[in-house]
Amino acid sequence: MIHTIGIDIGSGAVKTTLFRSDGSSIEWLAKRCERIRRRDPMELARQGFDEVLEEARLAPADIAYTATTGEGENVKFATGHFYSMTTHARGGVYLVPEARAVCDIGALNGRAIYIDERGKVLSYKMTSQCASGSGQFLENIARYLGVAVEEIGALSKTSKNPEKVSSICAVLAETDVINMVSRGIATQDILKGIHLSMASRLAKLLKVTGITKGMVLLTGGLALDAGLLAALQEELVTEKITGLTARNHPDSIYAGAIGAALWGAFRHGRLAELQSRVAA
Amino acid sequence: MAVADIVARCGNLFEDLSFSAVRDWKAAAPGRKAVGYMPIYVPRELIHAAGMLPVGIFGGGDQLEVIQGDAYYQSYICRIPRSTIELGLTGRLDLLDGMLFPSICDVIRNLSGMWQILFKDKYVRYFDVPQNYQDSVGGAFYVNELRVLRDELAKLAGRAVSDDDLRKSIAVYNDNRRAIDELYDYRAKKPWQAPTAEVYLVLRAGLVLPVEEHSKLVREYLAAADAEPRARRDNARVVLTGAFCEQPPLNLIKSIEMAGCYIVDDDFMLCFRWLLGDVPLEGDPLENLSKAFLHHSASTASKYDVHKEDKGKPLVQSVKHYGAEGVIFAAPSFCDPALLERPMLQGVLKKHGIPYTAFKYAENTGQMAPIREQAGTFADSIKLWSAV
Amino acid sequence: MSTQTVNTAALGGAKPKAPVQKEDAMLLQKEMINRNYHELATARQTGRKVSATFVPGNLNELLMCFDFARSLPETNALQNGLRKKSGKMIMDAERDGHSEDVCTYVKADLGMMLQGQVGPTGEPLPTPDVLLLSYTGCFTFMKWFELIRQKYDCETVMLHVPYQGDGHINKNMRDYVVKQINENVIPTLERVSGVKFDIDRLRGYMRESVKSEENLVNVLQSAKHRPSPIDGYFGAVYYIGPIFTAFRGMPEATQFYDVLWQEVQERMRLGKGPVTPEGEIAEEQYRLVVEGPPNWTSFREFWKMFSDEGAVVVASTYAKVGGVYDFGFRHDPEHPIESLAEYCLGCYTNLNFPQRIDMICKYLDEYQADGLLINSIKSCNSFSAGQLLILREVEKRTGKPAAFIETDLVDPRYFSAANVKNRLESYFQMVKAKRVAAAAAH
Amino acid sequence: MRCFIGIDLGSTTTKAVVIGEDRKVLGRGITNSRSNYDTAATVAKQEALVSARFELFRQALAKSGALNGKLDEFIGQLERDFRLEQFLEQLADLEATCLRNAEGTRFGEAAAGVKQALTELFRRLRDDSPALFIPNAKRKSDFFRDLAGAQYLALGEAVAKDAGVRYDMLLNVFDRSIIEVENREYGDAISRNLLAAMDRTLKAMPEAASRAEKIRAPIQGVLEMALEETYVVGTGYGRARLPFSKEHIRSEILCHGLGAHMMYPRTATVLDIGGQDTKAIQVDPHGIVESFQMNDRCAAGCGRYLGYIADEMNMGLHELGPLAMKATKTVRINSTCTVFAGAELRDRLSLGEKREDIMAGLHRAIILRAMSILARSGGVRDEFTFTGGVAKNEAAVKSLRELVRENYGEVTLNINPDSIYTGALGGATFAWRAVLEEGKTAEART
Ligand SMILES: Nc1ncnc2c1ncn2[C@@H]1O[C@H](COP(=O)(O)OP(=O)(O)O)[C@@H](O)[C@H]1O
Ligand SMILES: Nc1ncnc2c1ncn2[C@@H]1O[C@H](COP(=O)(O)OP(=O)(O)O)[C@@H](O)[C@H]1O
Ligand code: SF4
Ligand code: SF4
Ligand code: SF4
Repeated sequence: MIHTIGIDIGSGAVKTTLFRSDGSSIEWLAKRCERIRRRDPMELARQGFDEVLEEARLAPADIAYTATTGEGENVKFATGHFYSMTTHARGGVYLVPEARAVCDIGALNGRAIYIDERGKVLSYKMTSQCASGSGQFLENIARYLGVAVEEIGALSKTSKNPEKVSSICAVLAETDVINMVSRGIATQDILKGIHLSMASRLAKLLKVTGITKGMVLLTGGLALDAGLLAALQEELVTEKITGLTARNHPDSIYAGAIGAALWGAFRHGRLAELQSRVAA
Repeated sequence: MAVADIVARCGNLFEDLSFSAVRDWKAAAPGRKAVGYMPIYVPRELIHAAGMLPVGIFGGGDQLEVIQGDAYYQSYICRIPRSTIELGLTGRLDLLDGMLFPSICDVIRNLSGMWQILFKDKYVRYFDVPQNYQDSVGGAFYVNELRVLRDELAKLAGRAVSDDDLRKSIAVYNDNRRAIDELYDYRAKKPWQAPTAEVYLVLRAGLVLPVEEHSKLVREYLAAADAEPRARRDNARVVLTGAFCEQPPLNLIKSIEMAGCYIVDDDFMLCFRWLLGDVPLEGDPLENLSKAFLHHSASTASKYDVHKEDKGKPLVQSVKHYGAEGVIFAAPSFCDPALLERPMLQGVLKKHGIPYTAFKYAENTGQMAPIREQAGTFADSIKLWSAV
Repeated sequence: MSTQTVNTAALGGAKPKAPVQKEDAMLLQKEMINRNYHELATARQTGRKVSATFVPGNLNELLMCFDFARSLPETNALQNGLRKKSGKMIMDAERDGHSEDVCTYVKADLGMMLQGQVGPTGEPLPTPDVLLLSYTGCFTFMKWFELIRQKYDCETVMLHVPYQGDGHINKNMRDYVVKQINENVIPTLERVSGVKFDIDRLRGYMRESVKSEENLVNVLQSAKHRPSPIDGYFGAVYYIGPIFTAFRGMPEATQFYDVLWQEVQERMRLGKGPVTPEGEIAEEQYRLVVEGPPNWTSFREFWKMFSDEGAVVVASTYAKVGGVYDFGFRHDPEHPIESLAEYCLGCYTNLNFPQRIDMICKYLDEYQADGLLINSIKSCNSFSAGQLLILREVEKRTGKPAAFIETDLVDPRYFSAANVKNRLESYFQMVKAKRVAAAAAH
Repeated sequence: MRCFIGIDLGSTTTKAVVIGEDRKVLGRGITNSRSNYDTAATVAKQEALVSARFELFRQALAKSGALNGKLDEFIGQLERDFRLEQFLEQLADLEATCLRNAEGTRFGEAAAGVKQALTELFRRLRDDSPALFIPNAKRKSDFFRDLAGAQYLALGEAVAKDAGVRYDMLLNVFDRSIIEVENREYGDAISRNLLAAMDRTLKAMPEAASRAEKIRAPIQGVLEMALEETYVVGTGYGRARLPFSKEHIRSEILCHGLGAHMMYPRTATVLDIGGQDTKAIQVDPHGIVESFQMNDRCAAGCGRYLGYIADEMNMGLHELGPLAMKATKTVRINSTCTVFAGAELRDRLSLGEKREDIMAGLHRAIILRAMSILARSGGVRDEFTFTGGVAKNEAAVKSLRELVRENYGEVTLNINPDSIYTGALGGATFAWRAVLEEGKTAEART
C-alpha cells in the first residue's frame, strides 16, 4: 500500500490530490484547489502539499511519489513530472470510466484528448498559440459584465438569442463585447455567445483528434461551467457529431492532479520493480 | 578537440549574424566571392566549381530583432523571408556577391523578385527546378537551367567553369554527404551521445564553412562525441519532419529533447542531404546532377509526387530505418507547403500504425511551454504504454 | 442595352432593401455559370468525363477537344463564398485536419467534398476523372490536387509551368511546357476521355477565343474614359467569368463579350458610370487601381464601401489572373500548342515582382487613377507575399498614394468590415484632403 | 463663448478637447471608455468643459491679481478638491448601488452580513479618500473605476474577514455595481461640487481665505458665462457609434495627423500607440496625411498589452514604466500577444530573470512592433511625434528613442504631456475649421 500526491499547477489554479493505492484498489484521501490570484504558484504547491498531508494525517515521509503536472516541471520536492494531457487522460477515466475523450479547458489553452478505456492517450490537439477564446477571456468578460465566475453557467443557459463574438483576437473580442453591451445585448446572450464560440473551438479540437463516438468528459477549471457544457452539447448536435455525448464531473477540476497521483503510483511500482531486478 | 569545444565553435558560427566566417574566408585571398542561397536545395557544386563560397541563408533565428523586415510582410506570412530581408537591409549580407532563390514555395519565389528590386547591384537568380521527372522532359529543362546557372556563375566569378572543375566539386560534395550520413546514422544509433541540439549546430556550420572544412568538422565531432560517455535517458525515439525551410529555434529542439524525445531523423537543412548517395563522376556532370535530382533526391513538401502511392513512403522508410517510435510534425506557422502536406502524411502514418503529433513554430518562438507539453505528452504516451 | 429597371421608390432617401441591380451581361453570365454547373451535375448521366483545373493557366480549349465537362475548383470555392456557404466548408476541412494557416480556397473545396460534393447551385458535383494540375504561379495548386488525389484517387496530370524569375519567357521554358503538353498532358487526356486528339479542333476553339479576348480587352480598357463606364475590379469579376473559366473558346463566350462590349459602349456614349448592386454610381469621386483578389464572402458589402464614396476601380490586376491580354497576347490558332504554353507562362501570377510593379504603375498612369489600393489576401501567398514592397515602389515611382487592407477570399472570419471600412475611409479622406490642398496651391 | 470640441472615442479611454475661437486649447477631459459610448463621450466632454472653466478661472484670477504669486497653488488645490468632491459623490452612489445589489436572494442568509460589511467598507473608503487627493499623491489611475476598485480590493479582504463573509461575495457586488455607477452621468452635480470644493480650498489655504470675496467674484463671473458647444467633431475607434451625423465624424488617422501638426507644426511622422491599435502616419507640412499604416487584426503589442501586464503584476499602469527604467539589462521577449503576456512574464520569472529586466524587454517588444509599422508607413522622418496613451510611459519612450536612433539616426522626437489628446485636438481643429473656414453650422443632434 502506498500514498502518492499529484499536484497540478495551472495558470489559473493549483490543484493537489492525495491517493492511497494498493495493487487492486485506489482510494482518494484528500484534495485542495487554490486559485492563484497573482500569488506564487510554487508557494501554493507547497501549501497544497502540506494541507492534503494534514487532512489525511500523514507525514511527508509517508508519500511514495509526488508527481507534478501542468507548469510544475520545476517543483523541487516532486519525484517526477507528467505532461498534462497524460494526466488529464488518466484522471478522466478515473472520474468517469466510460469517458473516451477528455476536454480540458484551462485558463490559457484548450486541449482535446482522445483516450482508450485505460486512459491511454490515442491522440490529442491543443489550441494554437493565439490565446483567443480561453478561460481567461471568459473570466475577464465576466468581470467586466459584473457576473461572478460561478454564475456564468446558469445565466448563459437562460439565453434565447446568443450573440456570437466574431473577433478571433481575445483583445479585440473584448471590444466586441463592449460594443454589444452598448447595443443593449443582454448579459446572458453575450455569455452564451462566448460559450458557443468556445464550444465550437472545442468541437473542432475533438474532431481533429479523430474520435467519433463515446463520452467526452470536460475537465479543468471551466468544466463546471454548465453553460459551456450545454453549449458544447448543442454544438455537437449542430455539427452532427452525434456519436459524442458530453458531460462533466463535480471533481472535474482535479483531473490533472488525480492523473498525476495515479501515474505516480504506477511509476513507483515500475521503479520498485526495476530496483528489485537490479538487486536480484 | 573536445565535444564541448566543437559545439561551442559551431554555436558561435550559428549566432554570428554578421557572418564573420564568410568575411574571413573572402579576406584570405584577393578576389574571392561568396554566393548566398536559401533553403532547400541549390546545386552548390556549381558555385564551388567557380571557386566561390556557397553560403546558406536560413533566416535570422531568434536573436535577430526584425524591424524593417516586418514592414514587407503581413502577419500571416511565415517568418523566414522577413528575417532574411532584415539581414539584407541591415547590410549583413553585403558580403554576398550574389543570391540564389531556389524553387521552394511562392514566398521564396516572390522574395527573389523583391531582392532584384531592393539590391539592384547584386546578382540575383530564382533557380527553378523541374516538377517533371522524365529525363527527356524535366531533365532536358533542368540541364539547360544548370547550364545557364553555370555560365552566370562563371561570369560572376570571372573564370570559366570546366566539366573537370565541376567533377572535382561533385567529388567534394559526395564526401560531405557521406560525412553527414555517418552523422545521422551515429545519432540514430546513440542519440544520447549526439543530442540533436548539437548535431543541428554541427550541420549549421556547413552553411558558412567551406565544404571541405565542414566534412572534416563533422567527422571530428563524431569522434569526439563518441569518446565522451554521456547519460542515456529513457526517451522516446522520434522522427521530426516539416522543418525543411524556416528553422525552429534551438530552444525548441532542446525542449523536445528535454520533454522526453530523442530525435533520430529530421529534415533540417535538407540542402546537405538533398541528393541521396554519390553523384557519379564519369560522364557529363550536368547530366549527372540532373539525374541525381530527378531520381535520387530527398522527399519534401515542395516536390510533386507523381504517383499517389509515393506520398509518405520516404517518411515511413525513415521511421523504419532509424528505428523511430513516432513522428513529430513541426512546421513553421503559415508554411503552406508543410501544412498542406501534413494531412496526407498523417494519413499514411495512420495506415502504418505509426503514432504522430504535430505543432507549429516560428524561428523566434519564445514560449516553449506548449511545445514541451505536447512533445512531453507524446513521449509519455509512447513510454507509459509501450511496455504494457 | 438597358440596365434592369430599378424600383424607383427605393432609390431616394432611406433605402432599406434596394433590389440588386444588374446589367444584361451580368445576368447572361450568371446563366452561363449555372448551365455549366448543371452540365457537371449531369455529366455522369450524359456519359461525359469530368476534368478539373485551375483558372491561371487553364487549358480550356484543350480540354474541350476531349469533350470533358469542366470544373474549376477555384471558381467553385468563390461561388460558394459569394453564396456564403464557404465558412462552414472551411471549418469542416479544418476539423478534418487542415491547418488554419493555409489557403482557404483549398479548404473550401475539400470541405465541399466532405459535405457530399454539393456544388454552389445546390446540384451535386461529380468527382473529376482527371485533374489537370497546371502549376502556374501558385505552389498551392500542386498540394491542392495532391490532396484531392489522395482522398478521391483521381488521376492527375502535372503541367509544370516555370516561373518568370527574371521577367522573361525563354525558349527553354517554352520547350519544357510544350513538351509536357505533347508528351504528358495530351496522352493522359486521350486515355482518360477515350477521345483522340485533333489539333484542328483545337485551332477552331482558339479562333473563338481570340474574338472574346479582343472584346474583353475593349471592355476593360473602356475604364480609361471619364467617367469610367465600368468598375474594373468588382464589375470586372463578372466580365472575366466566362473567359477565365469553362467558356473560353465557346461561341457562348463570344456572344457574351459582344453583348457586353455593346452595353459598355452605350454607357460610354451616355456618359454613365458603372452599375453596382446598389445602383449606378452618380458621380465618380475617386479612380483607383486595385491589386489583389477580392473578398467573396462579403462581396456586396465590400463593393458598397467603394460605391458609397463614389470610388471606381479603373483597373485591377485581378482581372488578369486568367490571362494577361491587354499587352497583346492572344491565343494563336496557327501555333496552338506553343500559344497554350505562352499563355500559361504569361499569367499574372507567373510574373515576377518587377513585372507586376511595372504593370501597376502603367495602369495608374494610363487610367489616370488617383491611387493604388492593395487588398491583401490572407490565403494567397502567391499574390500577397511581398505586396508591401509593391506598395512602396509604386508610391515611390508614381507619387500617388497607396493604401493597404487585409481580407480573405472565402473565409468570413477574416473579413472585418469595421476594420476595412476604417482604412478605406481614411484613405479616401486622405486622397481628398490632398486634392484640396493641391488645388489650393495652384 | 464659442467652443469647438473634438471627442476621441478610444478603445480604452475617451478624450475630449475644447478649443476657443483663437484655436487655443481651453480644456481637456478624459475618462475610460465604457460599455456606454454615449456616456463616455458625454463624460469626457463634461470633463473637458470643466477643465476649460478652470483655465478660465486662472485667466480671470490672473487678471484680477487677487492671488498674486499663489495662483498656481490655488488652482491646483481647487482642482484636487473638486476631484475629491466628485469622487465622494460617486462613492456615495456606489455604496447605495452596492447595498441595493446585495439585497434579494443572491446571497441568501449571508445578505445581512454582506450589507454590514459593505457599510463598514465604505466607511473606510470614505475616510481614506482625501489622502488620494493630497498634493503629490501617487494615484494608480485617474478614473473612478480604477481608484475605487483598487481601494475596495485592498480593504475588502480584511473587512470581509472581520465580518465573517466571503470575500468573493464582496467582489461580486462590486463588479456588478461599478458598471451601473460608471454609466451614470454627474453633469448636474458639477456646479455644486465646484462650490463645495471652493469652500474646502479656502479652508485649506487660510491666507487666501482672507481675500475670499476678491477670489469668488471672478470665479462666479466665469461660472455664469455660457460655454457654447458650437461644433463637435467625433473621431476614434468607436466613432461610428457616436450619435453624430457623418459630417461630424473624421477618421482617426486624419485627426491624429492634424492634432500632431497643431502641437508641433514641423511634424512629419506621427506614431500613435493606443489601447488596441498602433498607427504610423506621415503628414505633409500642412498637417495633411500622406500615408499611414495600422496594425492588422491582431492587437499584439498595443497599449492593452501593458494593461494585461499591469494586472498580472498587480500594479498600476503608471508604475510599469518606472519599474522598467530600473532595468540593468533587457530580456528578449518575442511574443507580443497581449493575452499571453502574463504567461510570458511568468515564464521569464521562473527562469530567474528580474522583474525590471523583463519589463524592459516587454516595453522594447512593444516598440519593436511599432517600429515595424513605422517602417511600413515609410519610416521615421524629422520631426517625429509620439502620441497616444503609451507615450506617457517613459520606458516605452526610452526604447523608442533608442530604436529610432539606431535605425534612422538623429531626429527630433516630440512628446507632449498631453499627447493622449492628440486625436481629440485634431477633431477640435476640424470643428473649428468647419465653422470658421467652411462656414458650417452644427447640425441638430439626433
Ligand atoms: N466554477 C468555475 N466556473 C467557471 N470557471 C471557473 C470555475 N472555477 C475556475 N474557473 C476558471 O477556470 C480557469 C482555471 O482552470 P484550470 O483548469 O485550473 O486552468 P489551468 O490549468 O490553466 O490553471 C480560470 O480561468 C478560472 O476562471
Ligand atoms: N498614465 C499612463 N502611463 C502609462 N501608460 C498609459 C497611461 N495611460 C494610458 N496608458 C496606456 O495607453 C493605452 C490607452 O491609450 P489611448 O491612446 O487612450 O488608447 P485608445 O485611444 O485606444 O483608447 C492604455 O492601454 C495604456 O497602455
Ligand atoms: S490575435 Fe490577439 S490573441 Fe491572437 S496573438 Fe494577436 S493579440 Fe494574441
Ligand atoms: S517556411 Fe514554408 S511558406 Fe515560408 S518560405 Fe519556407 S517553405 Fe515557404
Ligand atoms: S494560394 Fe492564391 S493562387 Fe493559390 S490557390 Fe490559393 S488563392 Fe489561389
